[in-house]
Amino acid sequence: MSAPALTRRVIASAPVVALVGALGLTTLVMLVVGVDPTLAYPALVRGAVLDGNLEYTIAAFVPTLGMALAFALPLRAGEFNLGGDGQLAMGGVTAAALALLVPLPPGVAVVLPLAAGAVAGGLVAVVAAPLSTRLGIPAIVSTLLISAPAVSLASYLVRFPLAEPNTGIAQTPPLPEAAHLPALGGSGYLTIGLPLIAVLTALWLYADGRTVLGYEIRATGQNREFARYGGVKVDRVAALALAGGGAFAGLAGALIVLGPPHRFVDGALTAPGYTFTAVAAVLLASARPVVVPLTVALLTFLQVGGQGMEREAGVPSQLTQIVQGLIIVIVAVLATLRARRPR
Amino acid sequence: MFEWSFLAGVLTATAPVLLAALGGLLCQVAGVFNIALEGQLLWGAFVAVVVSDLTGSAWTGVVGAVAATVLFSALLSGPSVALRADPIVVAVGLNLLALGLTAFLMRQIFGSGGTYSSPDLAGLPDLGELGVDVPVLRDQSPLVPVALLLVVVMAAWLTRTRSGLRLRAVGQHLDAAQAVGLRVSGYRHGVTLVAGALCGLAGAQLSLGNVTLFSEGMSAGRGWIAVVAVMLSGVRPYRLLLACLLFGVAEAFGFRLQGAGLPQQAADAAPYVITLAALVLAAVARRRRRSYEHA
Amino acid sequence: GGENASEAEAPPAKSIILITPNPVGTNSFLQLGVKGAEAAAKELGASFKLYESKDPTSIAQNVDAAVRAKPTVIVGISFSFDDVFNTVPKANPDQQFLQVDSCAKGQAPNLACVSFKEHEAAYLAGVEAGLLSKSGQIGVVAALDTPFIHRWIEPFFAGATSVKPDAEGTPLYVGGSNPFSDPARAKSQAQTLTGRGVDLIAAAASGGNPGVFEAVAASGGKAFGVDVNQCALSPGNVVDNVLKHVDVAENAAIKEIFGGKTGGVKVYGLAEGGVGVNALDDDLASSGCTVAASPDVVAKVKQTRDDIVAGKITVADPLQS
Amino acid sequence: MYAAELVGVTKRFGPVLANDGIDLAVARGEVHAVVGENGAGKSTLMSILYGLHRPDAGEVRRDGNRIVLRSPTDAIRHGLGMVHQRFRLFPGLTVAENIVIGAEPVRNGRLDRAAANEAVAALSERYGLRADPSALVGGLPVGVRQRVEILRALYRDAEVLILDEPTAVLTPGETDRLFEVLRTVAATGVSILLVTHKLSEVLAVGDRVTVLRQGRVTGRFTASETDADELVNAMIGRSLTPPVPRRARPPVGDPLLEVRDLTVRDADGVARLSEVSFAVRPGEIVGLAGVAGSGQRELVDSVTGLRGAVPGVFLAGTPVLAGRDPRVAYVPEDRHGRATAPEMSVAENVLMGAQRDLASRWTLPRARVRARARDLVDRFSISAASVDTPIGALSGGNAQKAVLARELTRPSTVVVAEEPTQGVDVGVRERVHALLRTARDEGAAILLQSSELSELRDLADRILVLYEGRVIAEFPGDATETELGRAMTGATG
Ligand SMILES: Nc1ncnc2c1ncn2[C@@H]1O[C@H](COP(=O)(O)OP(=O)(O)OP(=O)(O)O)[C@@H](O)[C@H]1O
Ligand SMILES: Nc1ncnc2c1ncn2[C@@H]1O[C@H](COP(=O)(O)OP(=O)(O)OP(=O)(O)O)[C@@H](O)[C@H]1O
Ligand SMILES: [Mg+2]
Ligand SMILES: [Mg+2]
Repeated sequence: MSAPALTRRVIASAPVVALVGALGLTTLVMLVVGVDPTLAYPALVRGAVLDGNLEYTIAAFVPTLGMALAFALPLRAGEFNLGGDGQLAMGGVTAAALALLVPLPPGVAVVLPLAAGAVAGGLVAVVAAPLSTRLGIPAIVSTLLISAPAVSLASYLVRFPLAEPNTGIAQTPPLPEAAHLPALGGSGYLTIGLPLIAVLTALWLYADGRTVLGYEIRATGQNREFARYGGVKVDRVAALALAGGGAFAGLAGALIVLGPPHRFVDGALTAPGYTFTAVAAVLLASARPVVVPLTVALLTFLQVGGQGMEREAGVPSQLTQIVQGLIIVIVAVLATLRARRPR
Repeated sequence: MFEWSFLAGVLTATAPVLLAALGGLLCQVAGVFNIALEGQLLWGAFVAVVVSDLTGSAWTGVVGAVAATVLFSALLSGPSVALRADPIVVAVGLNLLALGLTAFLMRQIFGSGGTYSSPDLAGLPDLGELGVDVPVLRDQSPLVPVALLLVVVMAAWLTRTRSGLRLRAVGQHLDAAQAVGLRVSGYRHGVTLVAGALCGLAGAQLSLGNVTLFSEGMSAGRGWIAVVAVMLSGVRPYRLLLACLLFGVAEAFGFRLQGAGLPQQAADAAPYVITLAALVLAAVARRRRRSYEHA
Repeated sequence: GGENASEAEAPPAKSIILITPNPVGTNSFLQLGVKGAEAAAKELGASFKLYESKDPTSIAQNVDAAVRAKPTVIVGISFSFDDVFNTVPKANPDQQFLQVDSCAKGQAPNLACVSFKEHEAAYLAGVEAGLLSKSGQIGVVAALDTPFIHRWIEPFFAGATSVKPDAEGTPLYVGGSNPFSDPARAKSQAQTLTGRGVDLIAAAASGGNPGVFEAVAASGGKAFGVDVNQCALSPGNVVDNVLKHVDVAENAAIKEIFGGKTGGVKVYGLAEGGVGVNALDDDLASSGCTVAASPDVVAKVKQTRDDIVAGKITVADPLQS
Repeated sequence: MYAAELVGVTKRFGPVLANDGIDLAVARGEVHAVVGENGAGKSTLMSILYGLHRPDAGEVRRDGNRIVLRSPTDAIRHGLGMVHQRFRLFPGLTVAENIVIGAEPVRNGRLDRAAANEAVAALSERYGLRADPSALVGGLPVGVRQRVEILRALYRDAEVLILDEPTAVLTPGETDRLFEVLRTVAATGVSILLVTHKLSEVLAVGDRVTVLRQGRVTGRFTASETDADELVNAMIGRSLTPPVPRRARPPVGDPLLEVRDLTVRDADGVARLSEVSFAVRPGEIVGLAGVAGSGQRELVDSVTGLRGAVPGVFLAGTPVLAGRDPRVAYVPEDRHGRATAPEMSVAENVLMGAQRDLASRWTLPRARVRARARDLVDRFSISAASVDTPIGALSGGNAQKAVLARELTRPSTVVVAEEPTQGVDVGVRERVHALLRTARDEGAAILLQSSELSELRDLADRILVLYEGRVIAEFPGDATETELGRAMTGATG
């Protein structure tokens, strides 16, 4: 493809059109309520990437990408995993418990809690599989319903058995030094979490497109009866996809807990809303897995930048949520317009 | 340990969920999977408070909420019915939009985030003040009996009337409905907008009936519970009522659990655990029943 | 502000940045924090900026942004800053910090702390509840079951049993997905309590408090407010409030830092006048609180306050157990 | 004057010219058959007449007057009715509700159920189309559902009734009954347009025949004055090669597929198959006949392993494997539901089942997947834009060829084929039959289930008749359709 043709395709691609459309509408909202866009947008950009804020954007990018995989992987098998919060919290609390209660040698002290967090998240998610395949309760509902008690359980564990004594807040004591995620460079926020999640994302992309399992997952998602007829063990594949998704969520939880401030603070995992930002990012990528990291980056940028915009320009950061909502609606519309255009 | 206050608590917890779920049910009947109830509920609650605060009249607030939420639901019906966009994706976007928009506008209009309440804000009257002297209803807003009445109305409408029949037909088989000359998208637009109106009522009940204030994210998952109730109902209004009551009982029961010394987290989890258990039991029973029918 | 127009070209050398752990909204505690810092800024001729955090993650981000802005002092409210203020002040020894309502563990010399003995005030409210309760059943509706919130619960019950030994206390927590501003759930919790015969409820549910007031209004019971005078929010239904004069204490601490006195911990209890109840105030009559109608209760409260100040009564701090 | 006319109708879908200046006229009370290959444009033409598509050029006339059809509603108003191949019925509504919907009797603002039931009963009586007005449609057999569709059109006063491949889903008995009904209906003055692939039907029930090929009319015949050869010539531009004479030599060797005392119960414990026993030897085609619901689906699912490891099924002497036994090639009847994933590419569809063989360890090289698909597309002359096109975009016949390509190239010695030529034109049908014969000649054991008795007679060495889960009769391959038809209704001896 020639360079101009490529440029044209990028410009006309759904995420770009949606972003432009949403920004247009948002600017309109700003003007209506009397916010100066020429102050707000630069503040947004500064808040996300300049003034040393980039490390926060990256720090938020890592768990959001993890949660995006947690949603995208089961989605390929046709299962909606909306229970990311519960998987995230259980992954986090499991990692914290292991790091606190079991003395481990350096290296292992990081790897084992991460692995345990992934397993815990996977276990929480996989419960939805038999409910869906045996009892016909859609995963979109069961994962959501299981998520709330899982968050409560994590919260209970942090509040009572794992609680730090004599403090006002429900949190675990700080994790031992050995369990801290190794930092990259000077900043405490830029940890090996970033390369780790990048490698896992690449692995997933590869598995999705170029492996037998990826093929079987996609076939299951496209037409379950077809896959079953073809000899794919669809119940197992669906369970595997959900478990895999849950494992990514659990890992994301563990990464948050092992990163600064190196402890499980009740609510700190779920309050930033990684789960639904991730869902939005995946939907935004409209089922093209390669695009997922980009859409995650875009939404994280908006979210973190929104804080800066609020600090500097006094524009409530919720404005960025409006942008996100609009982007998703516009992408959904574009997807159908594209499908209906004659091939 | 039966008490009137327990029953009243159940009704209070049930009412907004039920109103939103009725909207969801209507959409489901017509084959529109509406998971934007959460956002619409929140938006309705917000507009109700804004209008009531501006006009000093709770009923104007209710009307405003209904109108504004109908408009909001047009953002669902437009893309998903007219342009055939995936309703699930659109709804996810709208839920986010509602969250951002209410929090943003709240700061613009009331000058602060968090919670807004004020003596100027008129709440819905209690039925007691209107002369109703039934123990469970005395402290409820007039929208509570309205919600219960709507269940009866909707059940009758769906089974007894021409438009009810056509609506069910649209939901069962889109192409077939088109083939017999029904204006399919008209019905689907219609139910989505009516669902918006019902969510507006639900929101008003939440912010002007259950309490008299607005706080960020105050829908707090009630719209999702409504979605689950719709799934549990098998699109039958009376079963929907049961499902919503189940949730109300579970929530009220959770509060009692705390009183009995269980941790707060157990109370938080109770409604979800009970609802999930109900879903599982219903699914198992459905399997059983099928085997009896064949035997 | 408009009065600083002349300073517009040269930004004021003196400035205050206040960071909250949550959106301020109608959270009366945070509102007090803002009020105190704003007042100090005005009196000192300093500029004032407010950074509202959304969640624990954004706190660190806001603190870093504040450090980059290099104000005279960075104020953080609540225990949510314990972790950040444990490290950031040490890394920025030239920057002054103030933590209100808690104190980070390894306190750096450039971190000043102000904290409160809210349990002493809660005890006084408990005394009022014990004297006023007819059923002998009292309760608390609190936002979340966190250790800190217990400072309002156990002392409240202890105060009540000190005057009515068979008084029974039940705490309920709002919980759910929005614990600090879910008035609907708070109201349901309060109704659960009133349904069991509880006639006096202390509200410690932040944004949920109005829900508690609505519930007691309907049941004929009464409630206690928190942090500020909330009697006017629901006239005739609020007995008294567990006050915490965050604004006053914060204002004083900021002025000290501006005056060059950095670091240190200041604890405000009944003795220092940093906490209290409206019954102790001179303007009780105009406060709208119903306790004003019971002079004997007011007298007993004053007596108890004096005993606490004098050390004759020690109120146990649940956080130290 | 004609009841309905299509004059110079042209319709384009992107590059495809589906209808190219077609003229078609139907007289009052006439049964007019429309035949043609897959993709010839029959459904498109009928859709235009029913207001589902708008023509790019040309016009529609009713009783000589030009009419404009923007939607089915317009068509209904002009006395047109259509019965679609895939039924357009509401499973959760009753027969009466399904029939009256769109023109419901109403009293006092309420739906008048009694009036609806009465009207339906009267209509059933008049045309001899029996159906219980208050039964739920979801539980009815296919034949009855089709009656409901026809009743619906008649209830709406259709004077021109369009049926698109109405017999594709019917058993021979049901087909006969349908034709009786069509004659009765036509006798009342209703004109009938009948789209079908089955030439015997055209000759049996049609008055006149119009043949389409590549969007144009290539022949107009009077049914009584033509024969199948002439029609086929018009349809595909050549004659069919005469069927290969049946081999006299009986198949030899140990059975590759053996079913012994197979009893299958559904989830509720009801027997769907009872003590079924038979064997298929290498080089043999065994036909399976029976009215719908006689246990064919259960038998096929048992033999392929999709029902789990049921006791009593043996492949080359060893029990069948649960899940899907890779030793069986299986061509399912449900093309979009089971045989393909319509939105996946042709390459990924023909890959199914071979993915593990093509992989080296975990990876599945795309180049290898595509190359294999291209090879199959060539060998089975599947016409597809590329192997990356979604298979759902292929015509029915080409999709079916792709399924056969996938299954017949499996390293399997047992082949199960379910309605392998349903909805495909005579050309494709001929090709499918040739492929099955070749497989047989190469030593495969083939189990062929078909509701088309002529197909069974053409191919099978023996025909088993299933009735209520039992094999109640076995016939030689040249049994008459009358014999078979009787057995299928349970009449033994
Ligand atoms: N909606 C559509 N969009 C694009 N192409 C279409 C569409 N409908 C039909 N076609 C194409 O138009 C041509 C005629 O299709 P049509 O369905 O009318 O054929 P048919 O004669 O009914 O075939 P069959 O015997 O398989 O039913 C085919 O090439 C088909 O692929
Ligand atoms: N190339 C194509 N692109 C898009 N859609 C197509 C194409 N070809 C066919 N279709 C659509 O797919 C439908 C199914 O095609 P097919 O010809 O296999 O079915 P059919 O036998 O004509 O259906 P029926 O007999 O029920 O009318 C067509 O009616 C048409 O709408
Ligand atoms: Mg066709
Ligand atoms: Mg066809």
